[in-house]
Amino acid sequence: MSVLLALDVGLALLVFAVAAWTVFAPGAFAATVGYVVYGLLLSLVWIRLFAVDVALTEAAIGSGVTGVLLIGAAARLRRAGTTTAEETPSGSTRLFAACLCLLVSAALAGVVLLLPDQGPTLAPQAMERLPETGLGNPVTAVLIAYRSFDTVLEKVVLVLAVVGVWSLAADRYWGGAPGEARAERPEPTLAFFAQVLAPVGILVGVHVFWVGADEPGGAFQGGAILAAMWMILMMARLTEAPQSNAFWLRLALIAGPVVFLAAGVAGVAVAGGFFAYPSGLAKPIILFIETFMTFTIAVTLAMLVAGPPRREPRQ
Amino acid sequence: MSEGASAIAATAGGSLLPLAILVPAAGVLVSFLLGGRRAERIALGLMPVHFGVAAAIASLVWRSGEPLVYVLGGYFPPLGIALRADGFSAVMLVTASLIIPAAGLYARANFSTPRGAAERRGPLVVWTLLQAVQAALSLVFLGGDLFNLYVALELLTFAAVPLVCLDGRPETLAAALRYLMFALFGALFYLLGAALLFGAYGTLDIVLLSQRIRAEPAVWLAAGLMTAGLLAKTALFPLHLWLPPAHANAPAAASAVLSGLVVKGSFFLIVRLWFNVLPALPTAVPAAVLAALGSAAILAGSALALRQERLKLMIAYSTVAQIGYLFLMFPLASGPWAAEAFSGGVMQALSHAFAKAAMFLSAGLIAESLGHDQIAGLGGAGRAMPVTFLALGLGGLSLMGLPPSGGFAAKWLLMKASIEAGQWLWAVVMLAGGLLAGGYLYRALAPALSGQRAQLKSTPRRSREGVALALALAAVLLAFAPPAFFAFLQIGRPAASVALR
Amino acid sequence: MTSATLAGLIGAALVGLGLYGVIVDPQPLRKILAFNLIGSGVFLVFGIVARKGAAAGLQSDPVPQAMVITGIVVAFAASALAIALTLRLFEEAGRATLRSDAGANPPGDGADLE
Amino acid sequence: MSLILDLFSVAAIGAGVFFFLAGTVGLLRFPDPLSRLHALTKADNLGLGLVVLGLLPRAESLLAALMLVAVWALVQLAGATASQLIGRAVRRKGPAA
Repeated sequence: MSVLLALDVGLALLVFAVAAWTVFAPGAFAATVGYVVYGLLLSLVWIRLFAVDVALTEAAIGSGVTGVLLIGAAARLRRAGTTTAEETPSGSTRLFAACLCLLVSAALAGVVLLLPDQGPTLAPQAMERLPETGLGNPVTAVLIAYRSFDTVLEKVVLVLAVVGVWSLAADRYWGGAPGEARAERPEPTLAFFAQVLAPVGILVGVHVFWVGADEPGGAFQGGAILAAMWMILMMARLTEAPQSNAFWLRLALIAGPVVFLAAGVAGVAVAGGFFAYPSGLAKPIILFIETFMTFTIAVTLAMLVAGPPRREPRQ
Repeated sequence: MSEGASAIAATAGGSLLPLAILVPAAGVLVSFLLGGRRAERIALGLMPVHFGVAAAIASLVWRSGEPLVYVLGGYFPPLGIALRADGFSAVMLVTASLIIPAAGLYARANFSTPRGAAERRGPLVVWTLLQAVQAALSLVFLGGDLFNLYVALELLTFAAVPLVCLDGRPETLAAALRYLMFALFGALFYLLGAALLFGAYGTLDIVLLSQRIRAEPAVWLAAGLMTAGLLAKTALFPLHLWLPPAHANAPAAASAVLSGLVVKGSFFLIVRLWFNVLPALPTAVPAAVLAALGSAAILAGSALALRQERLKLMIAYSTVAQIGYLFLMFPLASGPWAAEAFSGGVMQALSHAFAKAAMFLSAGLIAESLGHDQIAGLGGAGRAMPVTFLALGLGGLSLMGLPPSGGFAAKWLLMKASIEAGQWLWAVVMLAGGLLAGGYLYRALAPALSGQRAQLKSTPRRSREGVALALALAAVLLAFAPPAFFAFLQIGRPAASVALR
Repeated sequence: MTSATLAGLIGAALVGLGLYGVIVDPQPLRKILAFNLIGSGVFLVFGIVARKGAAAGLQSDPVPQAMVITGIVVAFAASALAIALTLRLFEEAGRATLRSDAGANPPGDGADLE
Repeated sequence: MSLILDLFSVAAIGAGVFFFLAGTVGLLRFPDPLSRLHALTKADNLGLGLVVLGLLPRAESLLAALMLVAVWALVQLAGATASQLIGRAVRRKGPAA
């Protein structure tokens, strides 16, 4: 036990040190790389909290996909040399901010220490109603059944994020594909890598989604892995980014929430209420919804990383 | 526990509540899929449906005299999520379902797609996001679970931010980015508070929390964090810096929705938090702090509005001031005058929503017709476009708090409550704010109504002037709200039920 | 001191650290990183709450876990929008700062009183 | 039998950790990108390989063992690709970077 505690303390210090690096590192690019490392360490913390579903999500989305997004942006800003000549706040502002932040952290730490060892919990109720859903993983049950309203609206948030990112395109590029058209030949090493990795990765992504019904995993984690595979294929130039006015792309971006919404409304007819599942059929319906959600999450994450359209649309 | 059970159990007609959220949400998705001309058709077609649902909800609340409740999926709180509509939420819902279609009708002139034309950026973004604002606000007004309300806050952010920088100029991009940062800060601090409450009580359902909450450190910290976060999103002084550039640079239809409705969303949640979640806390000190910040907002916002050169910026700074009035209801929330103060605060939210929407739409028409919105260059414009300036002036009545206007009713109720409570300071601040508002409105309107008839680049369309005028008239008509309306606002107000018991 | 409490304390520290970065660092990209630090700190507070709710044969309460998963996805979407805004701002203005003079007025109209 | 397997695990994982440590020291101390890469690939190939080897006898099922090997193989693939790409970038920009 004490060995584990020592490891925990070490992990905690490491997480804090890397987090401090992302705030205080001299260059923006170095800070961004630090953030990706931080995300990976954080997923270890989540394992230590026995929250494997969260650990997978943190590694896949919090560190992985977010990391690609941030590093891409940092590289573009660095190439353009914006990190110089930024005005920094005065010493007194910094001191004031530091005091404020210390106060917030201290208050929060105090409250955290006051939390009882056995806190209030919804775990028994979640387990009690688990058989109705036919699922084995209670976290998936919360996401898709008990609190499905959160999840479906969060899917709408993702669609809005795509609209928001695309809204930053120049007018002449509207409907076009994201990413600049590059003349240079694709990197052969990267192409080889993508060709080998993509089939394996797609298999893993589908697997993670599929086992999510009963074990750690699910639509978010599987979808993020699938998104990564598509991003690698696009980076290797084995496939082109799609046009933002393509009907199939729009359909892919909304399929998950639309199917989820439709199933929720159908619940009124077949199960007596919005977002209710008919008894006995819950699991097949949930898996049907999750299939579309995984697909939509994969496409959405990749499109959010790709950014606004930057090429004129082909007609 | 029986009291809690009855507050959670679904009520007849409750299934309208999810519809108020799902109709615009489905509209967002389908508009995005079909795009182009059809996005506009869907948005404008669904808005009357949403109004119908909102009106039905309001009438059900009115007839039953009790909050409407719906439990999603048959999973009762604390495990699942409930939606609730009381008098306040029903009124806000109806207001949103009136103002957003008005902004939509106004926006048609700028953002319609001709038959057979290719999809353009502006129209698609505007028509999907207007519906998104509607879905988000409906959820804010109806949500009964603090985490579900976090999702609502994020929906609101993602719907509102891209509207700010639609024209893509650097200054609007910077304004949008700053707005996004304040909104993210707000949402994260709100979520942190929710985490602490869940840790302490094992639920985020508002009714269940209100029964369990006691004054202890975790609750105080949670309340502080959530309030700070929501204040940043509401742009209460001194967290108001993001608002004027964001609201003043958006397209007029979007400004109307942002200034009239979106800031009310997070204000609504502050009211929910202190009145419905935390009634067990002794609130004298936090309420005094909120009201003090509100007073500072009234004075500083009005003073800054006086010094603006541009009409839209002046209107945006006046939003900073008018938000301040909303917070004067907090120190007056207990005692025999509590109902008056609550009605006053709600009335201020409603009348400002209509008045400010009317003013931003008018300002948009003025800017389009003159080619600029410099206050110094407004001379004689009032003669050239009288209806537009009538809408602007009638909206201004509410801001000043002059009769007859909803703003007058609101400020009268608040002032009466503060005098009855012996808290004179707030009454003095309100008077000063009214005078300052008179000052900045006079500065804009006086030259416009005098001098030579100005030369217009284009005359505004009758229908668009009509929309602005209708909104301004709604703000005026609120002054004639019957007593029954104020009784309606009290339905489901926790302090009211405590007092009755 | 359990590993859960330790994670909660790290969460508290991360919130403060991130808040400092958000307030002090002038570059939007660094602010976005700092926001993500605050976010993960908040999620860790949910994490300790979940861990302390271990019951019914589960090592961790599934409800707050699900909330964290939702939160991580929303945080990613927010980062994506913020990054897109930053890059576009940089393209248009040749710089990516949030100086207040980048605020309200069109050129030649200098009465912004922030 | 189990003692021998335990000893084998300890020895293999210990050796793996040593290679990781050596690789990290190399990453921090070596002067230019190419030699740093050289140090890193040792950690990836040998270090992870030995750790996986040490864990194999403890795998609960054949599938778990196969997954462990797959993890090692994927890291090999990613490491080799990343080294190639970094190497090329260094050559394009010159070793000073």
